[in-house]
Amino acid sequence: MAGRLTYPAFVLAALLPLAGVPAAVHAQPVDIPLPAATTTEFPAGIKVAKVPGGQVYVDARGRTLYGMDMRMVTRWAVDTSKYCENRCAEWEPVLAPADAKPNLTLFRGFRNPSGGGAGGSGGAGAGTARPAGAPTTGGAGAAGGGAQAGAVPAGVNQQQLAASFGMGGAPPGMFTQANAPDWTIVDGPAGPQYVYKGYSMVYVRKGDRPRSTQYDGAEDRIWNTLKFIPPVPKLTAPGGVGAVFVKDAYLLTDKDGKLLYTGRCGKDCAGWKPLAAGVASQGMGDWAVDRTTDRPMWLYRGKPVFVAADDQVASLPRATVALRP
Amino acid sequence: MAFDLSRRTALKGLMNGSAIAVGVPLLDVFLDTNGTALAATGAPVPVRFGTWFWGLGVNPNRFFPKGSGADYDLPPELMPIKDLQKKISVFKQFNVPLDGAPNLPHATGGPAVRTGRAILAQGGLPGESLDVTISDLIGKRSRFASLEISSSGDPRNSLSGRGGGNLNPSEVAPSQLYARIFGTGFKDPNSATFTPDPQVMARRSVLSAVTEQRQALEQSVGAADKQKLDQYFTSIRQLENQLDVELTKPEPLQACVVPKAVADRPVNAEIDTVMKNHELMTDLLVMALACDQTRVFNMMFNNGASSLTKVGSTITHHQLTHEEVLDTTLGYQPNATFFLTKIMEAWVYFAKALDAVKEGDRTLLDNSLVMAHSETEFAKFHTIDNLPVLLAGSAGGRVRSGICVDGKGSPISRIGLTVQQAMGVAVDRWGTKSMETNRAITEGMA
Amino acid sequence: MTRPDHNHHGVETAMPQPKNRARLIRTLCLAPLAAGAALAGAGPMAPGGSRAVAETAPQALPAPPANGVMGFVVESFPPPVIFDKAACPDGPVLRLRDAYLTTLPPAEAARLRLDRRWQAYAFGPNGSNVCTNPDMFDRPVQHTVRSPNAWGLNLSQGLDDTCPHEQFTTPTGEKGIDNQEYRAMGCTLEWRGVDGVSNDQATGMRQFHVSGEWTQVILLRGVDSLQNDPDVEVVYANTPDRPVLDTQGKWLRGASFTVSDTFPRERNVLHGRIVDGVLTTDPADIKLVATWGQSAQRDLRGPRSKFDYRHARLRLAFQPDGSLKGMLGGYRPVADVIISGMLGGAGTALVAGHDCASEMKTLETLADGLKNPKTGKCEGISGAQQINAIPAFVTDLPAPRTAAR
Amino acid sequence: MSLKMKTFALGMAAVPLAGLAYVAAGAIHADAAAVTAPPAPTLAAPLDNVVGLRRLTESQYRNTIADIFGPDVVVSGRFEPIVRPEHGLIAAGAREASLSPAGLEQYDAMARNIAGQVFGEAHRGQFVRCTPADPKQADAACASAVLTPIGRYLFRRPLTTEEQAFYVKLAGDTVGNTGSFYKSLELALAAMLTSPKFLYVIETAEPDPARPGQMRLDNYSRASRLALLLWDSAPNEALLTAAAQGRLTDQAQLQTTAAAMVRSERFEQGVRAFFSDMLLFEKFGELSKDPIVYPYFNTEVFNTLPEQMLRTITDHLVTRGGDYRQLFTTNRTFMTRALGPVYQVQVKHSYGWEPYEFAPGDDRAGLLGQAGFLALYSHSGRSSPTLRGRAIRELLMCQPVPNPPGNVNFTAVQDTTNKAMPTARIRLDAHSTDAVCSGCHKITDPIGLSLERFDGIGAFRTTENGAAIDTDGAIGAARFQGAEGLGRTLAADPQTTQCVTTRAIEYATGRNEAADSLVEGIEKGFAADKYTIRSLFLRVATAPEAYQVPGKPLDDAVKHVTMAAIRQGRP
Repeated sequence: MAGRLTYPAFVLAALLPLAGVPAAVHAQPVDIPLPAATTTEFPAGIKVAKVPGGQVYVDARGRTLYGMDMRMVTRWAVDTSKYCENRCAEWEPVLAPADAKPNLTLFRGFRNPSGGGAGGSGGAGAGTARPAGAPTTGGAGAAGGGAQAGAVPAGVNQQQLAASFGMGGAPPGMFTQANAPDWTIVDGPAGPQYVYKGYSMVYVRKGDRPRSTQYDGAEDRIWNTLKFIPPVPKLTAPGGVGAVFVKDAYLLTDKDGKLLYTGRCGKDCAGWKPLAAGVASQGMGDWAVDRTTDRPMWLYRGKPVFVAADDQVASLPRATVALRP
Repeated sequence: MAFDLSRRTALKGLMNGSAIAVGVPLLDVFLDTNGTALAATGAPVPVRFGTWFWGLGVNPNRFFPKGSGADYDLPPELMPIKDLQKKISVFKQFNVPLDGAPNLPHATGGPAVRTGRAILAQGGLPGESLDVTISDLIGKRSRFASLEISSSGDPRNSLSGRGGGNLNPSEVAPSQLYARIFGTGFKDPNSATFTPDPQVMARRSVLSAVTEQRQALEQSVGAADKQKLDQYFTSIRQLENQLDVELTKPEPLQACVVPKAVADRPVNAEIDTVMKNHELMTDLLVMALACDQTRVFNMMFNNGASSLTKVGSTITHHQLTHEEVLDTTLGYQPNATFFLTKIMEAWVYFAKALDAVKEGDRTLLDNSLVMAHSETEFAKFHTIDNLPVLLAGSAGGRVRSGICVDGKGSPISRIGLTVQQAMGVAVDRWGTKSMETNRAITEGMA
Repeated sequence: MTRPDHNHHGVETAMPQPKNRARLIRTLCLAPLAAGAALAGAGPMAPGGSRAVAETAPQALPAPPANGVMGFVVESFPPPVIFDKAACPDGPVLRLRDAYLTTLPPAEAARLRLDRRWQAYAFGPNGSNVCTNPDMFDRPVQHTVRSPNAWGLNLSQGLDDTCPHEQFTTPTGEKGIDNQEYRAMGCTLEWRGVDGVSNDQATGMRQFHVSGEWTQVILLRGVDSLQNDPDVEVVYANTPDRPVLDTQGKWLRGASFTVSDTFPRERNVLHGRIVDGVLTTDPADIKLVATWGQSAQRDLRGPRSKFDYRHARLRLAFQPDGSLKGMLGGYRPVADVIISGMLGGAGTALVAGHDCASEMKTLETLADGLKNPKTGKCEGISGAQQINAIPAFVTDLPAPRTAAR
Repeated sequence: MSLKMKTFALGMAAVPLAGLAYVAAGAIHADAAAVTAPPAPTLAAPLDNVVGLRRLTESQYRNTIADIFGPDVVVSGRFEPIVRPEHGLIAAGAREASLSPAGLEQYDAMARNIAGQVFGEAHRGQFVRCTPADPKQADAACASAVLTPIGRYLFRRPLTTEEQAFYVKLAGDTVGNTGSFYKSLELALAAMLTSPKFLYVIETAEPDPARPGQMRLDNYSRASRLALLLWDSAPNEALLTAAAQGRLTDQAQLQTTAAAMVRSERFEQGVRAFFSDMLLFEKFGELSKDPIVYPYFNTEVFNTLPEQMLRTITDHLVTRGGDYRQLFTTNRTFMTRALGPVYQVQVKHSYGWEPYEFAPGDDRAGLLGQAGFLALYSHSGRSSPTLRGRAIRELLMCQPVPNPPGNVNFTAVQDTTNKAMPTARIRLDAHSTDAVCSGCHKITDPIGLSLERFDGIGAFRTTENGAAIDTDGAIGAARFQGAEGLGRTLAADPQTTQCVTTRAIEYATGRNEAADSLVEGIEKGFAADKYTIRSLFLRVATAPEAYQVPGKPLDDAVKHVTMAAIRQGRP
């Protein structure tokens, strides 16, 4: 009631531009949030290079790596890993060692449920694996009530659907696309080929100049450069403190994703919101507690910590600096 | 026992404690404060909590009562519950605001009721389901923390879990359920030796230490403050008594009878098999509750995108809700509604089975709180506002039953909050974003 | 345990009169006659609808606000359907099962009525199916609208990238109407319903609007008169802000919306002029969000699918009660019309009974726009959506960002 | 229960408490020392001169836990509401509030939940710097090092040696059952959090040198009074140190400390708590409107109405340091997207609050034009001039209005659709003519009728049932038009500023019978400082009379010797 802001003081709409798109969408196209790399050991011959606007993966000869986004070609190829068979003439696959074993399970189209399985078309026979979690959506149909009212999933051949959702588990040693690590291998048209983050088959543009990113987003974003964002640093910090990658470095944020900064506030301290701490807390790692101020606040490496209005560096007050892990 | 207080004297202390100047009742008109959860013998009867889920919603204009409050009107689809109307409350006009998250067909409604959150991606739960929260509180001392059952044959059909991908799998076959409850490992509750819970013993010692402060404090305050401290220490005394009861051997359970074994049966989504399996497993569950093997249960009658079919037909219930066109004269889809009628029949069987077991002067249903809900309002369009929810039983007298509550468009998480508070969970806000609420349901009368 | 002894057919239900303003959805689907009228009443489509949307508005219009800025939020955005019996002489489009049975001799068809073999009709070689890969199948054209009447706009005049086709006339007599999408899809059960009345299409679209995933706003600037004004700037854009509804699901006026063009939302700036109370915009490309949740293969096309109208125009009539009623017309890439069905994959075919390959074939046959200069084939189809917009406060993007547009 | 536990429980003596004013206690203290060698917890004498017990309100409890353990420790549970005395503040009710068993059960659950988080894996590192020799065994030294500072913050004063020993022993003895040093710390902290010394603010007094034979609040009680009055939370480190050094009983240093606190950004929290109490914000909990009559009233509007009023108040009084009287005439407020449709105004941000100024014609005068106030004092399906008039009399002018008699026939007023009586003014005429009713309605309805152009949820309207609404109103002799007129009249009326002064004193002391001399003194200063809220609270926080213990002076300690049994306090 009094004082408790029942209405979220600031919900960072900017941070979640894609409220509609499921959060777990791994992607390299620029119009969807870019996930950070989870590892810094890359397959042989692959390294990272700086290009205007950030860093990209490149091959041994410095040519930028592009990912063919398998989710954009489902209409033209049932087995999306074979899309480039007699297509993509200007693109050269980045092949894994010849003896490498594929370790990524792909969605290879629906099979007629009534071909096997007892039960009605719903394939409701005992033991049919349905996607875990929500009660049997039986795969998904996008527009239930939309243009095609009724475009809604039946119990259609659940194993593939479960596999395609990355749930229902993949065979041992294999990954599903939804929870694939950075680098997996799939059996491509020209042999075992690398896939980045489960959805982007790795190619290089034939005759491409090093450090060029001119084909980023080609063919209606089927082809995107593989952008490198360093893995998120591990933090020993008070509850809720996180890090966000801005331009070229990670900056510390509070639990709502607002930037943390420090600086001398002189007399116009009024607008500065200190990062509140517990007076009984003895601090942790680089973080200590200043008990002399009206409200006990955090000190990071000895400097007082304040919370910015949002997640933009631009909105930091004058003569202050954002804190880095 | 160190305090050589037999249960009866401990409880007597509870009953005729000094006249307690009770402040404003903490709980509201809907949640009745003192609750009469005491069996005739004075021993508190365990209060149980459960959920009963059915897929593909209802025909809204034939299900929801027009009025609200006590003795509400019964439209055609709600008619089956008329014998138990006094013990079943109906909730209408409670919405599921998604704040822009996609309304994933048949996937968003269920988790919203159970976790007060909107799921962003297929599969799993966005947070801990309320039955697990309640089970953490009351399920610690019974053999099973909770029992999950699915009568349409799918072990993955479950809405109970701590969030993320892992869900408590459901038992699908009556024979397996029988083996799990009454097979090896079943101890007759009335004969087992009783070991007090060390955690409760530790808490008991802390409270007694606090009581020792009584003299020192009460001597140093004026008369007005002394009365307040009297009240405070009497409340401590009552808390001590509750812990004492937990530390003493429970009374024998009169209604507990070990049923005979159940034969193997086919398990599939044909409506008649499902109804029979549902009845068998309901009877087993009721006896498991009567023998205090578990105090939390989740029954999933059919799946979200229900795959129920009639014998020999190839068209699932789900397909009918989409494909079958509305019959303009009847105003609903007759074939799809056939399954809904069967579902309501199963629900009434379930509630009556609980109501048939006597526990002192009350029934097992009176000492339980069963939340029945679906995952959509009108399946043809996947609407999730005005999602149908029923509450059977009164949680040992803590909840008023037999009323229809009009949510007037407020978030459905209010029901989840009220249910958890009724079961004693210390929670004052629940749900996230637009579904975050601290308003439990107080208006007994709309 | 006595079983309730009623049999569900026996239960008689009087025709449910929505006396206490039952929820809009129930009104729509459960009092079909009223629904058709209610929906149609709001728009031009009442059978033999007297008042056309696009025709000149009645004279009694209030003066525009002093600063010439008017904001609206689009309350409903369905394709307009004329519910007359003569539209589909061949009957509604067949469900996949029935379409399969028609390919068999009658005796065989009767035998396999209840059998599941029809499901194989939805599948092709190595896992392809009619909805995910419609181009890999050759299916017959489905039943199309054969009546001369349809709502829509005259889009083709002055264009050189169109293909000849039979045009429509609106019930109010306007000729030269291009709306091949209506011709192709107008007989489907979703658009028309077996009894020619229930309009699931409109209800389905309404769900997406109400959830805020698709909300559209219209901002008019420089409006000097609602009767005649040669130069009006029209910002037709999306907003992440959810509409404000009452408990009956009716949209409330005077809510605030902020325009956003971050993916997947769009912002279109058009130039329009008002003649006799009807605002018409010059032809331009209009893009609007139409995210279809997500599909079986987590297909990225779900979030990326769009309302993508080329050579598109808005024609909206000012109403005395301050609202706007009218039409958006334009040429759409053929696949956009059934993208939601395609994302449903085999589920669309088996559960909803759509033969997406046959729908694609029909759309490609009737395609009448966006002619590909190299192949000479039309790859777009003319379409129209009906717009009802109510007054709202619309805040455009901050100035510096709009200048950059 | 193991034998060990039994001896522990019976042998346990009451917590020895610091300071003896009770002469016999000296004997007890000595005896106790003899019984067990170390300064074991004994039945030592009571706290010295406890003069008042005031229960923490919910916001004070939450702010205290956030200040002590950090904002990311979650407090979840339901607080037993403090009963508001007739025409009084909850702050006064807190002095009378007791704790029901159900209420204590919730406090116990919250205490264990908080203790679990504090000593759980995630936060343990911040609060336990020493490592126990064996995490399975008790470690008195480490337990004492952890619990003593925490106890000081929780009880708002240093633990006495006996208290320290008591809680350390408590932790030590529960290790057996819990099997973990950290779990036993949790139980000791939970015991502190359910102790009356935390749940109640215990006001202790000392002899008042200025008034021989009289008592005044001692330093630590003044620290608690200042922190709870000005910041709605427990005393922070600086205040506790000031109290330790005895600086708060020195009037000059009390003045400087309070002046600094009033300038701090935390003062806004105190002002919010004060006005939430003064304007009965707990009534927002049961606010509900008929969705057919008022479709614009939805869950988001319900959640944001109180916040809008609080932001309007704190922006005007604290941020701008404005004149309290202009709180009823200012056109500045804050809007959020959910409230836009109710006011039919444009809101530019999708999230959060943005400042908004009403145009002169909107007649939205300060607090009186706020939808929260207008909706709270209306019926579910119609507006109510009587309720609004009464609220203004009672809340803003401190003039109680008696309740209506039982047998009143409301039908005439309730029938809003009756064409013959289209506006509330006509419907209410019935009351102003009936002798029994007119007594009260004369003093409430004329005020409320000036706000009739705002309907039951505070939305603007010019007509009701087609008839134009006449908004002229009156307070006593003063006549005016609409909300702006009412606002100006209220601002000019001395009752308004006197009312807030008496309420502030009642809020600080928890008693609503402040001496008139005190009220006038403070009101004169308040006026001199152009009625800024900082000046009012500073004067209330530093007025010596506020710290004097009222009532008959405590006679000197009992001189005669009492029986040993009574002396040792055995029942």
